[in-house]
Amino acid sequence: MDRFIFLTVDGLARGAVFAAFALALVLIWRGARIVNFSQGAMAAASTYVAYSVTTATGSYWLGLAAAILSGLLIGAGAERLVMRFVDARQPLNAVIVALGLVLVIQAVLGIVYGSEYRPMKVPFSRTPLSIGDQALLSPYDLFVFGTVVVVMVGLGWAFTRTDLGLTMRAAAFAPDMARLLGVNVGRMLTLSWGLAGAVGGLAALLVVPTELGAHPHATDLVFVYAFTAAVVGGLDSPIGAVVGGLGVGLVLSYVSGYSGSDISAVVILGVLIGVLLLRPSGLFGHTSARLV
Amino acid sequence: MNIETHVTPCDGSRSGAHLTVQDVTVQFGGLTALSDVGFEVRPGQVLGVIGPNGAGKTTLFNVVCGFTRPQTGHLTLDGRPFRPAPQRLVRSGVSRSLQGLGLFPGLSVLENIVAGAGGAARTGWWSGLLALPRTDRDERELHDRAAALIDELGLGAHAHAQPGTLPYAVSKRVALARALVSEPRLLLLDEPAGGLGHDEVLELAELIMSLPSRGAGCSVMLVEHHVDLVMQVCDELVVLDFGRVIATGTPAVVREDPAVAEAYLGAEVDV
Amino acid sequence: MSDSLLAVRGLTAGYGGAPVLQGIDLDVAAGTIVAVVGANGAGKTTLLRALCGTIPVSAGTVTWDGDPLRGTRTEDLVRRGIAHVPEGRGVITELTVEENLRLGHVWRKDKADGRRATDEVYEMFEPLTRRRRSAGHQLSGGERQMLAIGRALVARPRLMMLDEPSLGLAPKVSAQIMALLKRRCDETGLTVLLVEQNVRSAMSIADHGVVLSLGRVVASDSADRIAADDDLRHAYLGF
Amino acid sequence: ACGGGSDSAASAPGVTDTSIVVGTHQPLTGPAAAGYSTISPATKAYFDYVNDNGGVHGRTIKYLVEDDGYNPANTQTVVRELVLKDKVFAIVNGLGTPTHTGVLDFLKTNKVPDLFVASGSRSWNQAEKYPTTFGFQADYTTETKVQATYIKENLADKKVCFLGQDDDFGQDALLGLTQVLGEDGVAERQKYVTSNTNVAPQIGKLKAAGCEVVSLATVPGFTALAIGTAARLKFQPQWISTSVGADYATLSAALGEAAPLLEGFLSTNYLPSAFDDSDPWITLFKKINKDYNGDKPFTGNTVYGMTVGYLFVQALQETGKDLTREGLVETMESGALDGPGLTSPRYSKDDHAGYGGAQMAKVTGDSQAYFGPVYATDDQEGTEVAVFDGEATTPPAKGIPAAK
Amino acid sequence: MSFLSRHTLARHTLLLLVAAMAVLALTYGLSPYRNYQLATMAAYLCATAGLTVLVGLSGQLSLGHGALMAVGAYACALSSAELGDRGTTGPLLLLVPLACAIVATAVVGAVVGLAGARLHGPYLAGLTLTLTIVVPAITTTFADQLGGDQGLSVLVEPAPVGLGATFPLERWQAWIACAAALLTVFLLANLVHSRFGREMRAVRDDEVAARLAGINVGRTKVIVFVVSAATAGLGGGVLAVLTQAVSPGAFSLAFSLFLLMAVVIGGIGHLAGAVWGALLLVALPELTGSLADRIDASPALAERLDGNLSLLVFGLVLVLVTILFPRGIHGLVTTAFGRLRRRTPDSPPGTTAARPSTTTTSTESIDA
Ligand SMILES: Nc1ncnc2c1ncn2[C@@H]1O[C@H](COP(=O)(O)OP(=O)(O)OP(=O)(O)O)[C@@H](O)[C@H]1O
Ligand SMILES: Nc1ncnc2c1ncn2[C@@H]1O[C@H](COP(=O)(O)OP(=O)(O)OP(=O)(O)O)[C@@H](O)[C@H]1O
Ligand SMILES: [Mg+2]
Ligand SMILES: [Mg+2]
Repeated sequence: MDRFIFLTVDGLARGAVFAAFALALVLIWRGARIVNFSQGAMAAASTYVAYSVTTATGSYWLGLAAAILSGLLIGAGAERLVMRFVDARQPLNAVIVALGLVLVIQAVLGIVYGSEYRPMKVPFSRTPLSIGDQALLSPYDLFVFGTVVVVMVGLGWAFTRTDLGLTMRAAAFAPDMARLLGVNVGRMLTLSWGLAGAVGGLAALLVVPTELGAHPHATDLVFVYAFTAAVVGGLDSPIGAVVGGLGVGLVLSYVSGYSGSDISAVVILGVLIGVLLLRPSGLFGHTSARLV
Repeated sequence: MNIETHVTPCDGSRSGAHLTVQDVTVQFGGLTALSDVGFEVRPGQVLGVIGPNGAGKTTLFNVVCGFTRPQTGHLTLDGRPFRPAPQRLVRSGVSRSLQGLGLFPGLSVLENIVAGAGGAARTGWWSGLLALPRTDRDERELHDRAAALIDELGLGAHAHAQPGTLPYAVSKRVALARALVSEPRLLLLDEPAGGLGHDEVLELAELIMSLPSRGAGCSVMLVEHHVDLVMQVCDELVVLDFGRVIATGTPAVVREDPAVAEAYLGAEVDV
Repeated sequence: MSDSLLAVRGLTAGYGGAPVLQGIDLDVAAGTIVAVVGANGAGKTTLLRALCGTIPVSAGTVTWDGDPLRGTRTEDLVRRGIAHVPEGRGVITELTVEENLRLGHVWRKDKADGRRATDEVYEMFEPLTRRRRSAGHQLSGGERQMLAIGRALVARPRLMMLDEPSLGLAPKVSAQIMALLKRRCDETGLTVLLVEQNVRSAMSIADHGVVLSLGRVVASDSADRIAADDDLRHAYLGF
Repeated sequence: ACGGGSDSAASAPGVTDTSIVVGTHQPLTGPAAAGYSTISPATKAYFDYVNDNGGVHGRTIKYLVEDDGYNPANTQTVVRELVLKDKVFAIVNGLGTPTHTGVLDFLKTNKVPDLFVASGSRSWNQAEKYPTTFGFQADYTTETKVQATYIKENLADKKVCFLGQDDDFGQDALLGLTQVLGEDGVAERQKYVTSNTNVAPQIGKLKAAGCEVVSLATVPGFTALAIGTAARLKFQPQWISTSVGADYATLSAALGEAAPLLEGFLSTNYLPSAFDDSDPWITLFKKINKDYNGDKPFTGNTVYGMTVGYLFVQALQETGKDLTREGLVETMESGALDGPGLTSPRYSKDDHAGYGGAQMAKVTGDSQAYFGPVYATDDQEGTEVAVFDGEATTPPAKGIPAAK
Repeated sequence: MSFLSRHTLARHTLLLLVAAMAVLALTYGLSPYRNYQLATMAAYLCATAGLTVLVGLSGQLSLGHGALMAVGAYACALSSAELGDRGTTGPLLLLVPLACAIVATAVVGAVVGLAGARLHGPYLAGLTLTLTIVVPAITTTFADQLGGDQGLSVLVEPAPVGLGATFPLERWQAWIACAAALLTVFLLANLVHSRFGREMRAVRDDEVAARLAGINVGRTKVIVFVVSAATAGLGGGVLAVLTQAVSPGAFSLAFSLFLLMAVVIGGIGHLAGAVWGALLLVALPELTGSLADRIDASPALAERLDGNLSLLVFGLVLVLVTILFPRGIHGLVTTAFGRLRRRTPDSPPGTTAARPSTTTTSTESIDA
């Protein structure tokens, strides 16, 4: 039982960062209708910025601000300078350009920072608080949870309740029509990318310190798990992203804890297939689309 | 899900009806789109289904096509119970055009029409893989059929155009051709006249009226808001309102029905 | 002709290949309804698209309220008072009815009036009231058309461009809409550029009629006279 | 050398009167680049040093380093490029078990000398099957046998556990432990995969089992993760790591502020310690690092890379002016090489493994230093772990092996 | 001419023979290393051809074709080891493992295709993406059979003695691989030009309309997936034979993504595009690598530039090519070719190279 609680808590802590990252994917999917394969690399770049700032100033919080800000700029820049010129009639081209960006960003990071892992600071202790003999969440885990919840609620609110969110969605779903309705589609896309970059940067800054540290490839696997999480949850749904993220975190934790981490990927695939067979658009996706 | 037409004969009554719809009810969440709808289509008949927007006409078509499973009620086709599935429709001799266009944008006009004839092909995918000569023969037959229809509907000039570049009326005709090329015995037309000009509507009317005498004899179900056309071509009308049948009968009878005028035609419209 | 709200001179536009529209001249006076009719493929839809800047214009000028319109980005048209209900409706099917309507007036400063206009739309199109929270893709064809028209109305435009508004609507509803447009013109000075297949009903409310054929204006006259001109009808409108 | 008559020096691929071209495959990019991308520059620096000092038998060494990103498919391509297109004379220090395994057959078919493979796998020691392939590192099993011997003698009553990578690295390492401590000697065994950077479940299990000594067969990143995670879980066993994941400079950088956790960290190694300024080899390598390697941080990897360079130059010198591939392989098997290691490489006719021994090292303060005896053994079940009785070599004059 | 335009099999067989002769001649002109590259390209072509049909024509996005190649490669390795144990030699030792690769991958493809038939866009992408991370997991879980990280070696016979003692192995490998690739392209070309090819494009464009046209959407999708998987499996098997080794690291996520890039940049939905894509997969890394090698830098900088610089160039090329030539190299070539043709006065108007040849049969009958 102790072990179960331990694994649950550990899995949730881990899942929270997948969730944060999945939120960034959801954001861009809702705002631009593409799966941003360069999200991971963009976020890795933001963590390096945070790393540099924190190293230079000694302040975690300045680094955090730098990560968010640089994420915003990188995301918006990617849209304005690159993605905008991609032929929208070829749906896959955006994916390919994003993959090209991954190579470019990782190569630049490798050239600038080298290929060594750079350890990163955390603002709160990672030693778990315990009740009795049972180790529970650490202050840092709570910080991650809090951030993820704030981002999720914020995004959900912004998308469904605010005019800006509405215009962003309209621009994503039907750019031509949105334009006729007075939506500045280009600006909305830039904004979506910028926001997604910021959320991605934030998410990466939450996860990288718990792993090996900043590295051009530090977010590769996180991206894969976060993408899986977003798909499980339904790419359109912030809540889905969080549920999916926590789910993936728990599965990884239970499988490594009870069986051995080698088959965790297989179990993830199993879960994914199971969910998609029952709900082809993810747990929180709309399924009742009228066909005719 | 895909249960094919049952072969068990339905309690003897092999009536004259081609298609019967009995007690069909469809609900979407709290909304009742169809409630206890029943009627029949006789061979060679053109049956018009009219009614206000959102009355359930398209939903009714969806039930007949198997896109929507009704909560209650059942269908028969040629006297046998009919559990429709969209991809088997063509083989049951039923064909449908969509309310929009529903053309394949990446296929040329010719290919669009040939695609509708696929049900008649005799060779499987793996003969295609090996490019056996019989697939060539098969393809030629399908193409010949499509070509004949293209001639008939005057689409020759557009055979190799992409649907996206065509005038709306031409696209509509392509969609009609694709529904016709499978030589259906029951054709469901969902607003075929939408967006058509006066001439085109007249041509369409003539075409629809010629359908019952086409090939093995084709019955038609027509959903249309173009009242002139409906009154001209239909042998019988079913009027839906809020998912309920509020009137049936010949055009002349229905036109005089005050309920229909109130719900659908509107007072001041002279038709 | 300086009194016209929208003045088009020598407009030439198309889709890459040969131009579809060839030197269109058109005037729309404020507070009137101008109906553009013509056979299928005449270029009516293309005309509206060119006016909105969704397809490139190769020659000609468009003046809106005295200022040139070319160079205005599509997304700024609404703010200048031009609303367009495109062919094929353009309901954003992933958004709900409410959201679609909200989108119609998000850009407006006067939120209260936006809400008022929305309520008016619900009043007018009763089926939409029942379906407020339904996603656009759940609507029937006619319901979508209502939504598209309603969404243009909540913007309180000075000029409404409608591409076949009666498409897919029950006769009663389409008559209602025509009546409504007429009423708005008379009461609030709305200007309407109406593209319609149904020549009779279009001409019945229009002040002015324009007949297009093969991308050219072949007749432009008062609606009554267009409707009465048998030669014209036979030659270009087919009846 | 005694190469066949037709194999004159000029006809050996990659060899001219003035130059020798050799190549390698290394992960310079990609996730595995961390920790490895500094090795080949060190080797190259040593070669440059030798070239500037007259080369080997009048020939300069050209070292072609190809990036394979630790991806076996790329390795296939780049090694073929080296052999077929660039016509290298030999492959030197190709890095990685999965990557290099894939090209063994190809190198054998083309009779390319395949020296000093950079991995502690036991696969390189198959003289029968792959006659031109030679290992370099003390294999993982050898290292853990030395660890186990230390545990037996100094931590006898402690509960010993194991955390290892879920591949041959972990398996071979575990094998060494159990050979010495017996199957029951290792109480809890946990594995991790590099694709899952959360090792808390495994560490939790080790803690729950009450482990007191944990032997690690981990790459540096995961050594740091394991130590960091354990500290969070208030679990501080005696860690003993194989050389792969024990470089102090790398670990303390990875742990950042948590570096003090490394105090008392035990490990095994078979090369001179980069911290040991009194070692003449280190003095030599530091000088070369300064002059030929841009004075980059001097780490265990630098020592590793330069040792490889030294051994290769020595092999060339021993083979003589008349250089052939057969001749080089014969030199290797002659057992003439004696590089900077704690023991000498054990190459012989039927032993193609590398260093056959190791010594314990401990982190105290800011450095990692050897203590206790050097042990020699091999990977075989029966072989005892004995105190090495040979003498440590010292660098020759100028630091370049003498010609034969 | 009209005989050929009426008989797909004859036309495609003729093309196949011409291509085979050309390749044969080519292999004699190439150095061993170039022959090896040709062989690798051919192995990739098996996979890219199947992938371009799957993604471009049936509209199913697979990010896991690398994993499917892995299945083929492992099936090939395991079956060749089994045959080796039984003492099989000669052509059987080559053909049976390749057949096993095809069958095993087709089975896996059927399972994935069934699971994915109802999925769209990113959801299918997510499912197939996960496949790539499952490959290493499975190989470590069944390390005893699959060799873990280190993988397996593949038993391959040298070139037949009949070809002479000095016959380069690489040329023999190029023959094997090109034979497989030509066969794949031949069969896929047949399929694409058949009714089934039209049906999968219909499914891609509009599933509802496709169902109404009598097309079984689910079945069509699954069949395309199986066919595409089978070709990927063959590609994987051939790759295993070429390299005599298989290991999970060779079939990483990045590799799967590169396959997708290759088909998009080559020109998605066209078999010719798949050829361009396969060529790029082989040539681009080498080109960017040699470009980057030109740069001389200090040791400290060189260490960082090494490898990274060529990645940078590679990434930039991908981005630029995709933006500048949105229809890929194939699109570029056909446009250029079309322009050239338009300038020649005697070419019939309105014919473009992109039009499927089956339609030409009835063009005349309609226009007449
Ligand atoms: N899948 C669905 N989910 C929810 N509501 C639906 C769905 N399909 C149809 N409806 C609703 O059911 C009612 C009937 O729709 P239907 O499309 O059948 O109308 P219709 O008679 O074809 O109208 P129109 O003439 O406007 O095309 C409408 O109110 C519609 O919004
Ligand atoms: N996207 C397009 N690409 C190329 N050509 C087009 C495109 N859209 C329309 N056309 C062509 O432009 C011409 C005019 O079309 P348009 O849609 O403006 O006609 P319309 O008068 O609106 O007809 P309808 O009454 O059928 O809607 C037609 O010949 C049509 O084929
Ligand atoms: Mg309808
Ligand atoms: Mg139009």
